[in-house]
Amino acid sequence: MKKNTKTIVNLVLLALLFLAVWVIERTSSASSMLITVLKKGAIYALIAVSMNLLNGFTGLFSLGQAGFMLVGAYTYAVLTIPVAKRVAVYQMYAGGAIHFQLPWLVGILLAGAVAALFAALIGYPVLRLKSDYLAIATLGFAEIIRAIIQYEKLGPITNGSLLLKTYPTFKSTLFPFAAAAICIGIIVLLINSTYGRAFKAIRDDEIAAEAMGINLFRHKQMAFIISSFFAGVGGALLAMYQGTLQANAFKAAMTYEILLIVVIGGMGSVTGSVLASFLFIACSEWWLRFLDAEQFIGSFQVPLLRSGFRMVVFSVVIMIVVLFFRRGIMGDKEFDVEGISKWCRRKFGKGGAKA
Amino acid sequence: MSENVLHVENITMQFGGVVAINNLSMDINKGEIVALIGPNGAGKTTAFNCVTGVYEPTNGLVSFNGEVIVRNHPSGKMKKLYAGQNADKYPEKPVSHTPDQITRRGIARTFQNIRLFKSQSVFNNVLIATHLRRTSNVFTATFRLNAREEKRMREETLELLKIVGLDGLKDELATSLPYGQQRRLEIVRALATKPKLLLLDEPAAGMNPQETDELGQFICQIKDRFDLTVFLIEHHMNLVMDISDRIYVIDFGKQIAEGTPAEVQNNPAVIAAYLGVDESEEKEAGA
Amino acid sequence: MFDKIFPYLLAGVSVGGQYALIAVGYTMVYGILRLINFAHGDIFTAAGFFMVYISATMPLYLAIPLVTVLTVALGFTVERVAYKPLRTAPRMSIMISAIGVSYLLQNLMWYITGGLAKQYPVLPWISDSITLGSASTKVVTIVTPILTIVLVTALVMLIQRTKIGMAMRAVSKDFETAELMGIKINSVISTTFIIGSFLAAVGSMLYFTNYTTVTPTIGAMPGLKAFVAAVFGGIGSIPGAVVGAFIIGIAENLIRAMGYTTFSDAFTFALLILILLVKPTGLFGEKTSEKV
Amino acid sequence: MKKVLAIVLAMMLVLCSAAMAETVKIGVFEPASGDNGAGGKQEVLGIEYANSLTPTVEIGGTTYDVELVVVDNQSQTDKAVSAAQTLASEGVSIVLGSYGSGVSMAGGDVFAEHQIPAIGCSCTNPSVTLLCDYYWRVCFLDPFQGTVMANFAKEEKGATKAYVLTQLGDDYSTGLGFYFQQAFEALGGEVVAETFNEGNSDFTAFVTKAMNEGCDFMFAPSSTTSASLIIDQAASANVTFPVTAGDTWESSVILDAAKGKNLEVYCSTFFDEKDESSTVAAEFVSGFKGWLNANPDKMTNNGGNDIVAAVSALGFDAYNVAIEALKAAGSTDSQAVAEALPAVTLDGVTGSISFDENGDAKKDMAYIKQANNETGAFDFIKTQSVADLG
Repeated sequence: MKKNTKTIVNLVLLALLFLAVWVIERTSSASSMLITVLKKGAIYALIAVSMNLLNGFTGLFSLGQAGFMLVGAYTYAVLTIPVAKRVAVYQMYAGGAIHFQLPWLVGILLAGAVAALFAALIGYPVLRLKSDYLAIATLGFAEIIRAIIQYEKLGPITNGSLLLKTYPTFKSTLFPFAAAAICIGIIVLLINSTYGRAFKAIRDDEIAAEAMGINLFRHKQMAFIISSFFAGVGGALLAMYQGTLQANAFKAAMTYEILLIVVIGGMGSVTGSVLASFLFIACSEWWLRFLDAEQFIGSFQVPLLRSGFRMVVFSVVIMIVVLFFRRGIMGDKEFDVEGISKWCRRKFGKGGAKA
Repeated sequence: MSENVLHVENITMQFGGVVAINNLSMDINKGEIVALIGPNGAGKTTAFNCVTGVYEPTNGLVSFNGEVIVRNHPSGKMKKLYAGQNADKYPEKPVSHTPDQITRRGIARTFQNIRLFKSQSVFNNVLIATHLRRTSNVFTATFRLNAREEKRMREETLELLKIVGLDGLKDELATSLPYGQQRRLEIVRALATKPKLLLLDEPAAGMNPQETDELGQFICQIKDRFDLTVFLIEHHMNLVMDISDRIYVIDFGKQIAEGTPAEVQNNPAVIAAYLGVDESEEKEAGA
Repeated sequence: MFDKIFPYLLAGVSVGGQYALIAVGYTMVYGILRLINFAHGDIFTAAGFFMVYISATMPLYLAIPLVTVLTVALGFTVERVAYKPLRTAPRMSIMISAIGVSYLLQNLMWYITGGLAKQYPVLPWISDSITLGSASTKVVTIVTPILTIVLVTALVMLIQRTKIGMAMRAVSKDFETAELMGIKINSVISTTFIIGSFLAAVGSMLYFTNYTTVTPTIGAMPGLKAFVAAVFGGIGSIPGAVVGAFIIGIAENLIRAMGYTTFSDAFTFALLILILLVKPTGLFGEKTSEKV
Repeated sequence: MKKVLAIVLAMMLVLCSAAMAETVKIGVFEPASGDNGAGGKQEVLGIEYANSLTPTVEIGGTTYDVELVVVDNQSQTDKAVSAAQTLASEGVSIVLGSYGSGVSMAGGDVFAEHQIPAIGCSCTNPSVTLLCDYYWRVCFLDPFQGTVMANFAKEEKGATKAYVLTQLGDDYSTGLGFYFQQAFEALGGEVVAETFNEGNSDFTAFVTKAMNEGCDFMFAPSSTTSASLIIDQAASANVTFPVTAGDTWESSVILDAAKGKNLEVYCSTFFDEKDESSTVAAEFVSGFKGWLNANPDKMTNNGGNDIVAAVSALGFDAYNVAIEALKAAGSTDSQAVAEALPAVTLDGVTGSISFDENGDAKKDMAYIKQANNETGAFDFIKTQSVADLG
């Protein structure tokens, strides 16, 4: 298949996906769990792909994702709350220090930009560290950012540790899909560009990559900043989805969850991360919910089922994936036309190998 | 007299109390093939690492085409510990570059234990090395505003693969190639950075005599074709004697001989080092 | 002035000692496996819950040893199930496994307790109040640093003087060579986890006597701080971990004394990043370099 | 012939069951786990008890069974969004809860989006109703509660310098602390305010600070999880000033923590089980105690005793308000219920309830109680109303 044809087929598949989402939205009621899963899944897909860009494609074990999402979410919320509502939101800070409202699109872009700016500042010292030291340092930075945002002296801007709300949100499921698709599309373009190849070279062998003239620090920083930009955008979308925002939710546990999504999907697979995000969200919000409620079959109470059991089952499944299916759903393969046709060729004999 | 390409002067590399390279000086001229030989653990790879910026030597100077690329003198803790010579010869501000900066200046290398990009295809392994000479930035590359350059990179890559006869295997995973071809691929990958000086670290390791012969021819062939200077570490003496213009022999980090293959072959110090005649002398040298 | 600072110092020394007992577990595991055992903080929490449930059914003189044994068994099992199969896998995989175990343990504890805080039983004598100069506190505050130093000294002796200690040192220096020399890697690693878990169990008894509420995620923060202490002291070095833990415990309480409580946790991480940048090997760490 | 008969029978069965089992769903949005799990469970008990008394409701001439859909918001704002969505997808007509203001605000947004009215039982932060058009509540607000406690500090305890300790990221705690500070400073007092992080268990530094600063009153509105640590460590440090908080502290967790210690612990709350001035309340108290004693697992959820918590009473009232609203709406459609709700009035257990323009109940009475260090029960100290405050 020629390259152009492949691109076209992939775009057609994407268009079909959008059509399906549109049809689902039209046919099911707005409160259906399916809609919830689709909205949240799309946002998590973007965040997971942004983390995969770092951990899966560049080989940087960073655990700062929640911190950058937090920065993005706060940037968006703080700048887009309507002026009239600020007195009520900043109830303890006399309406806060900001007296303007930006349009939502500007807010989202700034969310990414501010997160990227933070990444640039943080990356400068920490990207010189290796593997687990990098992980723990980025984790630490995320905690520091959270503490700063909750600092009461910054209350007029961030509302301290209290909830932010009344900023513009979205109604249509197509919105997070479109936003995520654009962002993921850009990440895919980046990964397949000469810079993306350099990232993968760094992941495979830092020393060889450096000997081939790839400036390790600059490329790592680039990956870090770009990943954080999209994490920031993802954070803003998550804030829009939730309708309320509080720094407290963006803890290390959130980063771990996203990391596990990336692992389940397969390190180094964009489509893997996307699939895993929807699966993860569907399981945790919907399919496995029944495990949390006491169930009766006749008068027999099904044992073990009560609040919290869902998460136990869930974490056991994750451990099984981590231990026995280390490459995740997709490994480093992609679920696209090329991937499918390769898979078919492997599966159904060598006859078509030359096709 | 042809022009000097690589000039190594009084390099000493000391790890803690261990002196890995001791006051080593070498000169390589344009168009030469020079070999660096010595027993195991003599410090050959360490010398390469000092030249390519992987290690920062404790003392000494390296210049490439007249530009100083490495210069250092013992400082800090090392000042007291230093066991080498010429400690005061390079008092100027130290010069050091990261390996990528040195590659950019035109020195490319291969590795003793093959270091290919394991998850990548043969084609991509070479393509990645063309990244160095890009003119695009991350924005233009992402949004495909560099299509012409991308096309050129791909053509260059294919061209290089054809030279080593790997173009038929370009979509295979690099690590799935046989050992000898992996070595060749590493050399081609280094060529893709458009070097003037090529450092080969044991290119014939693990090859049979026939493969080694072919490799010798291949090295001469690419030297002429790309107008290269070649500096190699090798244990296969036949190969070394066949293709080298000059040879440096080191033992315990010290140069013990230098000259044409014929001169080196008959040098008593070299024979002693390889056969290990006088133990007390070795101990002195190694201390 | 001193009267005002003294209670903070006292609290700092006490909490520092408790961090030290956890930090030793981190630093030993890291020294041998090069793994940040994210689940260590949760093992510490689990020890707390064991005590809550077991002390409800039997007297303390039975409960204390049983809790210790169970905690050690848990640490041992975690290593066997989640880390051993990944011994040849890339480092990132095993670290992800550690995060997974931590996630699993937290969710399991959440499920069993219904997510509610549990009251830790009152251990006799060490829970009593005493007055020291300007401060009133529990006996445990004084006991902790003493016990910590005794235990750690014993551990250092074990590592310096015994055969298994020598094997541990060998493995942490060079994993492969030690294996070639016929050292039973798996039993050395198991011993490491057993010692680490034992200290975590002791640490949890001291910690929860001071802070009497146990919740499923309560170990996460002390766990991370203990890890920072281990890095601060130079990972792999036991005295380093202890010194680091005391410094962090005291510094954190002094920060509170100055009124910057929002930043008491963030401070720990800032300290970590600072030390990683200035002296990446920590106070007592050894330098290693990668072979090319 | 047989087939036709079977079909007819089946259809009748379907019709009958449809007619008999008309149900209306009421969502219960409460924490069953996390920091506020203990309080949330007690609130659910009040709702369940009310449901056991009034299991059906007549809406537009049809009798509906009331089905409670209980979800756990885990005391966390991000989990609350998911829990609220679960309720929305279940198609509930009205929602009750939650214990904790932060989760209520987080859930409120979802309810507003799906146009489901919600009645807060014990969420006292003003923003809950102010920023959400679909939230109402049956309890008083933090500015009032803060003022009550500030007055108590000043008038009853003669305090001049108060130490206010609140939890970062907890809207209830931070808000109430803020209003107390405002009120206390307005009364001429001095305030030292500090915050602690979620999951913090070392409160000795805070207690020490309060003593060093020479404070003579401590106000620490917080979850019961933190509260028991604060009480324990304050007692260990031989604190002499009273340690107080708002409505969350009216819990058996606090009683357990304070028992046997030499420490004065006070809290303000919505209701007192020994207050027999109202017959509705007296009836509720005896009925609820009986119900608890008859159901051992309910008793466990109440903390293992039959003390009636204020939040249970509020849950009871909220349920009855919801029933009235369904009746008034004449429909199970959530939008219709939302439209009917503002006009609903009820003579409830915690006083008469009617809503102001923000959707808040016009409540003007708070009860102050002290944890008895010997009996392990609450002693009623006094009531305070807006009128008393002048």
